[in-house]
Amino acid sequence: QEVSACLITKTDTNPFFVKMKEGAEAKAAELGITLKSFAGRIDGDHETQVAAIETCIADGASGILLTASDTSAIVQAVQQARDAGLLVIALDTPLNPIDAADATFATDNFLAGELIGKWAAGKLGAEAANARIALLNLGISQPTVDVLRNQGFLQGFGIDLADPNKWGDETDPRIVGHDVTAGNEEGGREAMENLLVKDPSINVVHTINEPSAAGAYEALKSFGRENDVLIVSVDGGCPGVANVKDGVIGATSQQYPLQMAALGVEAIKAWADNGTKPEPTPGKDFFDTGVSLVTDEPVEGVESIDTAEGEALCWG
Amino acid sequence: MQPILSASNLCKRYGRVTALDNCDFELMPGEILAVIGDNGAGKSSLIKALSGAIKVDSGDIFLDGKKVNFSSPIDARNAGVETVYQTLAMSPALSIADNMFMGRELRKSGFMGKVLRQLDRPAMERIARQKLSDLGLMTIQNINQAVETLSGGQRQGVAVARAAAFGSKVIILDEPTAALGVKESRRVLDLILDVRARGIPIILISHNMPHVFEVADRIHVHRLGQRLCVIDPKDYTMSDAVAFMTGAKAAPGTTASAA
Amino acid sequence: MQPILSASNLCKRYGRVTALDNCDFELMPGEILAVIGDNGAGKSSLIKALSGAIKVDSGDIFLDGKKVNFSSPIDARNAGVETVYQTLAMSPALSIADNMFMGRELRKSGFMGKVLRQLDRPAMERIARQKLSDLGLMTIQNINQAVETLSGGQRQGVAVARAAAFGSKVIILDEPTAALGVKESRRVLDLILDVRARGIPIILISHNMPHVFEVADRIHVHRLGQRLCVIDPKDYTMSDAVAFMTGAKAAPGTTASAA
Amino acid sequence: MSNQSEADGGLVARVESIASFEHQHTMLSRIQHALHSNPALVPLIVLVLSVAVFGALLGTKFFSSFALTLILQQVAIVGIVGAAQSLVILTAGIDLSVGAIMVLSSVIMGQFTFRLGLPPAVAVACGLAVGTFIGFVNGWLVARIKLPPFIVTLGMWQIALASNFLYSGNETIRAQDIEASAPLLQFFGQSISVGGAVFTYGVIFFILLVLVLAYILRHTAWGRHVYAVGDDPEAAELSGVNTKRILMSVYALSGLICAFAGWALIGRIGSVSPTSGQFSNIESITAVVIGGISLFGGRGSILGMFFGALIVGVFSLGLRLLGADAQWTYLLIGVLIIGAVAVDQWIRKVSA
Amino acid sequence: MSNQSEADGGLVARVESIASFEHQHTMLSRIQHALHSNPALVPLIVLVLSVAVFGALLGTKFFSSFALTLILQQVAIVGIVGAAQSLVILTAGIDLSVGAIMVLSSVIMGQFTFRLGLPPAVAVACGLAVGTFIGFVNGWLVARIKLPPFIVTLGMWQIALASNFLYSGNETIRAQDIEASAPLLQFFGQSISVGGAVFTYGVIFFILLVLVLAYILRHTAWGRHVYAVGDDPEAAELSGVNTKRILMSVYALSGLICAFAGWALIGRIGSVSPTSGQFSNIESITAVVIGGISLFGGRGSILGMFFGALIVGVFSLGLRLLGADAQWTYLLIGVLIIGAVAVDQWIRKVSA
Ligand SMILES: Nc1ncnc2c1ncn2[C@@H]1O[C@H](COP(=O)(O)OP(=O)(O)OP(=O)(O)O)[C@@H](O)[C@H]1O
Ligand SMILES: Nc1ncnc2c1ncn2[C@@H]1O[C@H](COP(=O)(O)OP(=O)(O)OP(=O)(O)O)[C@@H](O)[C@H]1O
Ligand SMILES: [Mg+2]
Ligand SMILES: [Mg+2]
Repeated sequence: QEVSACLITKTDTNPFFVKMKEGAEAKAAELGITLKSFAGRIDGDHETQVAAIETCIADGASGILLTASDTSAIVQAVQQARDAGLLVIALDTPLNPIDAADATFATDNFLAGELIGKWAAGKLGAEAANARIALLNLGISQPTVDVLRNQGFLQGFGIDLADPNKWGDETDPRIVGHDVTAGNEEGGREAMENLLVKDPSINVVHTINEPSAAGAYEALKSFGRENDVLIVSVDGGCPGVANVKDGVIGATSQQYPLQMAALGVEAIKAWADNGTKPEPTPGKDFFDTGVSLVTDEPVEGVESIDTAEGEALCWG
Repeated sequence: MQPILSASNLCKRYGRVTALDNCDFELMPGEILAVIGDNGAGKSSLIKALSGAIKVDSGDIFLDGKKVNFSSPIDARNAGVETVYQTLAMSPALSIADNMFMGRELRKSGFMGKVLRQLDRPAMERIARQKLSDLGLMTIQNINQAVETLSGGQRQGVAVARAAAFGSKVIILDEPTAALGVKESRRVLDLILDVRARGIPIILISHNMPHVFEVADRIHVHRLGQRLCVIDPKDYTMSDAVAFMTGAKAAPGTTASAA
Repeated sequence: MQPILSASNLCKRYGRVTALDNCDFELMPGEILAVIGDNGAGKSSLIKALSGAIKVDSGDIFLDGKKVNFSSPIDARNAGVETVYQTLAMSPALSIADNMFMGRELRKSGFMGKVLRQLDRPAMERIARQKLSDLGLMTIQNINQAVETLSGGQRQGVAVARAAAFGSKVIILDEPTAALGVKESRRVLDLILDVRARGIPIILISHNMPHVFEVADRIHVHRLGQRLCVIDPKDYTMSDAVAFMTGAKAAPGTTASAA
Repeated sequence: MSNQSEADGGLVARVESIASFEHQHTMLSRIQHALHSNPALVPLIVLVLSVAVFGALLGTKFFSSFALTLILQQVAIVGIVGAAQSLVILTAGIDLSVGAIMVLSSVIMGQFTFRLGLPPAVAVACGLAVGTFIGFVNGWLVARIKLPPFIVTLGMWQIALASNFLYSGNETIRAQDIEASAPLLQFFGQSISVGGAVFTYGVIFFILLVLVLAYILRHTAWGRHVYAVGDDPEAAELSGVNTKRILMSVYALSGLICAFAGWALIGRIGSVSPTSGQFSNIESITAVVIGGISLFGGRGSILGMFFGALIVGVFSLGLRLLGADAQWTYLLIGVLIIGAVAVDQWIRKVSA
Repeated sequence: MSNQSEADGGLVARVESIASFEHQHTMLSRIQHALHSNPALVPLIVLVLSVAVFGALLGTKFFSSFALTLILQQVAIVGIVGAAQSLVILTAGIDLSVGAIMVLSSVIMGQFTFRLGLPPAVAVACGLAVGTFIGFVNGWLVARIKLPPFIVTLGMWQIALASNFLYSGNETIRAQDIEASAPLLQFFGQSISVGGAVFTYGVIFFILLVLVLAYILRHTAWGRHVYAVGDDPEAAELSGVNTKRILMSVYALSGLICAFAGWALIGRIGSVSPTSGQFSNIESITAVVIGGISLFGGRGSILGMFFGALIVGVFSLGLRLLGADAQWTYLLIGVLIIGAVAVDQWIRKVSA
């Protein structure tokens, strides 16, 4: 009997999910599984994801790989799929509650943020106490990853988080301001410009992903500040790693979407063949696919890999 | 006798154009008052002011001797003043029947009408067809036709039929026969006389002097945004009236201005 | 003599309504041909067909004896056939001058006009004002006024002035005086006679029998989408013409149908 | 009296029969006429054809009562919002704030229950009231201050959406919690099954709403006035329609319907999520326009919108089941939007 | 001859003077008249006022040549797209595909250079050609097949965006690579500084484009025809305008301008990114409508759009500098969009 699986990502325009899809397709081809992919239109579009889950049920798929746009809102649809006998695996982002999915293969986004926060603090050394920080986030709807990376960064940098479930409520005077970028270059540039006019003394920039970091860099360049500001980011895509190498970005946290997707497809195959479910990483309630800090300027006390290694592992 | 509808010192400016310039107006009960004047003299502006369709800059309007302040054509209609505008004021995509009953639709009796507020379409269509036949608008083939598919003259006929059917105190007609054929025009004139016979006074704006002289009891001559004079058609010829209105002759009761 | 513009067997249906029903038509060089008929008889449809504004379902149109197939009013205009439609066809937000020169704007000479294609506004305004004055439309205060701010009659005057200024072979006027005042109507009639004196034939649709009988060389009587007959105004009275057009009398050349 | 009467003399013996032309009553001309006079018929035909095509391509996977009723469930929210949008568009307006009103209302229903501890029924009533109020403000600005609807609702969209994020603190209320303590919020998520067909209360509400609005628009004075206002507001005003009142009531009703959509949304996704409905405005407008309602107002029927919403639903599900990937699906839906309207236009042309 | 002449007898001695009323030429009435006849003046006033207010509140941080030219840089892309949008809206259309055409063109310029290895100049030409072609297809569907512009461009939006993602493989071309091997692509990113003021070539292009279009719309026959088509297409057709050709040329030109916007976009963000410009359509429409161009066509001026775009830019930056956070900025921009247009409406009313 033919086994089919579904991959549902937040969007299919972010290179991260594009890579994830490629990884899943490669694995599916290898295992002889039919894979159909679906995606929301923008980050936060969970209704299209619900429709996709329903489509998979109607289509008689064996399992679903899901990166949820709204980790709570999707739960009911996921339950419906599980009731219909499908294996649901959360990729990249755990559901809320995490056991709403049969298994979770994820990057720890909070950890990813924490790594770059620690690195930035370490890089500045004593100056960290007087840092001027700009935070370039994803969108005003504050999707889960957005919050996790932002808060992780602040925690790593040593800033009190107030409510860790949202960004923007911190009162630390080192924070110059928040702005939103939609996760692309254009938004990154405009947000950076706004914050620079507000306070030209900014010297640390946290960006939600590498495209917005590239945009922020263009803005800094036009202000003549590209050499004295630290930019940190998350993702680890090949252009991002190249940007780290070129000194555009100081450090980035690398994730492994190809691996997540491949593992997910294997798990569905196993479920279809003999009904076994994957096991979480010992000591955690999900299977951690790992995250590593990529930088050519390692700092004391933060484990990192260099860009050569990063380029070998990068995804797109 | 007290005028049924009157106005004094109406002024209305559009940007740099003065449409009404201290204009007075009087309509007596039961009469047909024609308003004549050159194109752009301000006749339409005058009746729009009287029927609440535009707000004047200054001046007062009196209905039955009481000062009124119509803020919209609905107010005027509710007070019994019914108007056919030069632009006809019809909704092109709606049917003839819908247009005739716009704003005073008939509802079914009983539950359907009271609770579900359902329109009584058959009745509205019947009455609409009746009114159009009275005007001799026989070429209208389908009462549910959208107004936009009617010929110019047919549209005008529908508008006149609407006013005649519903006016209770004053009926104002702005060039009601401009686009009508000979037969249809005659019907409208007959209808105007009918309406007067019912005791309802009429204001008739027209460029057609034979029509005006045929039906009017008095003629209000409008020139440059003002009432130039009011004449009795029995005392003057058409030629005189035209001469007054174009400024060729001095109007009676004014000092001479042109040869 | 060969007709300058003729048509045979034109048919046009709108949904369930038949507007033209095997209609024939002939316009002779240098004549004024009046077209009369009831509202909705299909007069406007006929001239729209002749001027390329609608596509007929069947039938042929000949200009100077050659079969033509106007696919748009532009084609007709380029062939020298200029039309004033009943709806006037003006762009309300544009100025009088813009409207008069729509589609045949004057460009400045030299670099500004040839390369930058700049319009020669002063010239267009001057000519527009001239044409309007010829028609006696004196109440228009500002040639750059938007057409939507003109009174109904003023608008019609602008449309007629446009056609008269540019028609070279045939001028078609669909009720050109419907909204015009006495003075302005007289000007239009004078203008029609002027145009004929220049040798250009005119098709005049009108409901105003005195006007028709005053200027027309021949009268095309339209009824129920067809040409009922063509009469000479010198041989018949107005009363006869109206009787033909309303079906009260049998038309000459047809077998008797009504008493 | 005057010489005019000279011409009128010819009228004495006039024939008073009603003018009549011959009519051909062929089958084809009847169909054409039906298509012409029922604007909703064309989208219905497109819908039936597309169901047939996908049914043929996909077999029972698509052509089952389960899948077909699933489409209804998937379009119900957009369809309810589309009903609100239809009303506004019929008045020649446009409402970009529909999605924002919907999600803000649902957030209020949820947060009033869970944060303020109000009884669910009261919270729902508050949500409906807020939706109506926002709609009313839109209507007031459009009717009284005479601002263009596009601008008013564009501004209101941003205002309502930002308020939604600010008020909710970007917090999703979980389905389990709602189920446990305020099942009323999920009311529209309950369903009845007949065979394989599943009708959620949300779907039933959607269908009833369309029928009721179709009745109101066609058979009440208010409905005719809505058309008249959209057709030519000046003429409507002159011929005795209180255009301001009509506009304000239309926008307020639109707000109320959107608030109901917000309630139905909770039923559909189980939880209360402030990130919902970001494309509701564009999707509802798509449904309205595919359904044959003119964006210039005054023309079209709400049943057309119903079919329009279903057409989009059928294409989305059908293409997904065919395995088209998301971008290809968007591309094809783009092509099909244009195609559907081109077919519509073509049929109308034939029948004109 | 006939009795009509009886009435005409009165005309013999008619006075042929031009009718004239007295005019009051007060200062106020002159201002009112100026406002009335120059639709771009009102947004200009709103713009000046808002700059003044933010300048007063924020001092030199905002009111410096640097910050003010930064606003120009921030609005240049939306403004260029807005110029395209203005043309389409003047014909009573709407172009939802502007953003998608822009980003697809920029991706083509980038990918043709880097993937196909074409010389940058050729790749740019190809990008411009593709943009023009898509615009032309829009125009063809609108003019020839007579589909509603909203639907055509809604479909085209999805088609172009999906093609963009499919063709680019969601691959970003990095600024550093472009700088190294195809600096022509970043042409519009270069800048000249005068004092603190920074004018990128993109900004200069934007300003020139607006001036040229303003000239064309006002002083050429084509421009007057664009207005006529938007005003009343039927009347325009009857009075001798080739409406089809005008529509097609407008949409094609709009496509070309969007392609230029795509080129300018590369200059602004340095890289070629397929995820850019997602909100360009809504933002450009906002600029157009705040600038006083009627969505019903035929009224307004492109200079108004220019000021409209700047108003949005001023508010965005000003609010940020005042310390409003992102969500509050959204909310306030919503309020201010409505407010700006309300002021506009109020001024027009005074002057009517
Ligand atoms: N909305 C408007 N805006 C600007 N000017 C206007 C407006 N309406 C009318 N006018 C001007 O006011 C003057 C009077 O116009 P009005 O329509 O009252 O004339 P009228 O006597 O009815 O002419 P007609 O016999 O041609 O209908 C005209 O000069 C006209 O241009
Ligand atoms: N676009 C249209 N759609 C449907 N029916 C139409 C359309 N245009 C005209 N008709 C119908 O065709 C018939 C002829 O109309 P037409 O306008 O030619 O009459 P007319 O002789 O010019 O009348 P009038 O003297 O009133 O202008 C009328 O019955 C009219 O209802
Ligand atoms: Mg008038
Ligand atoms: Mg006619």
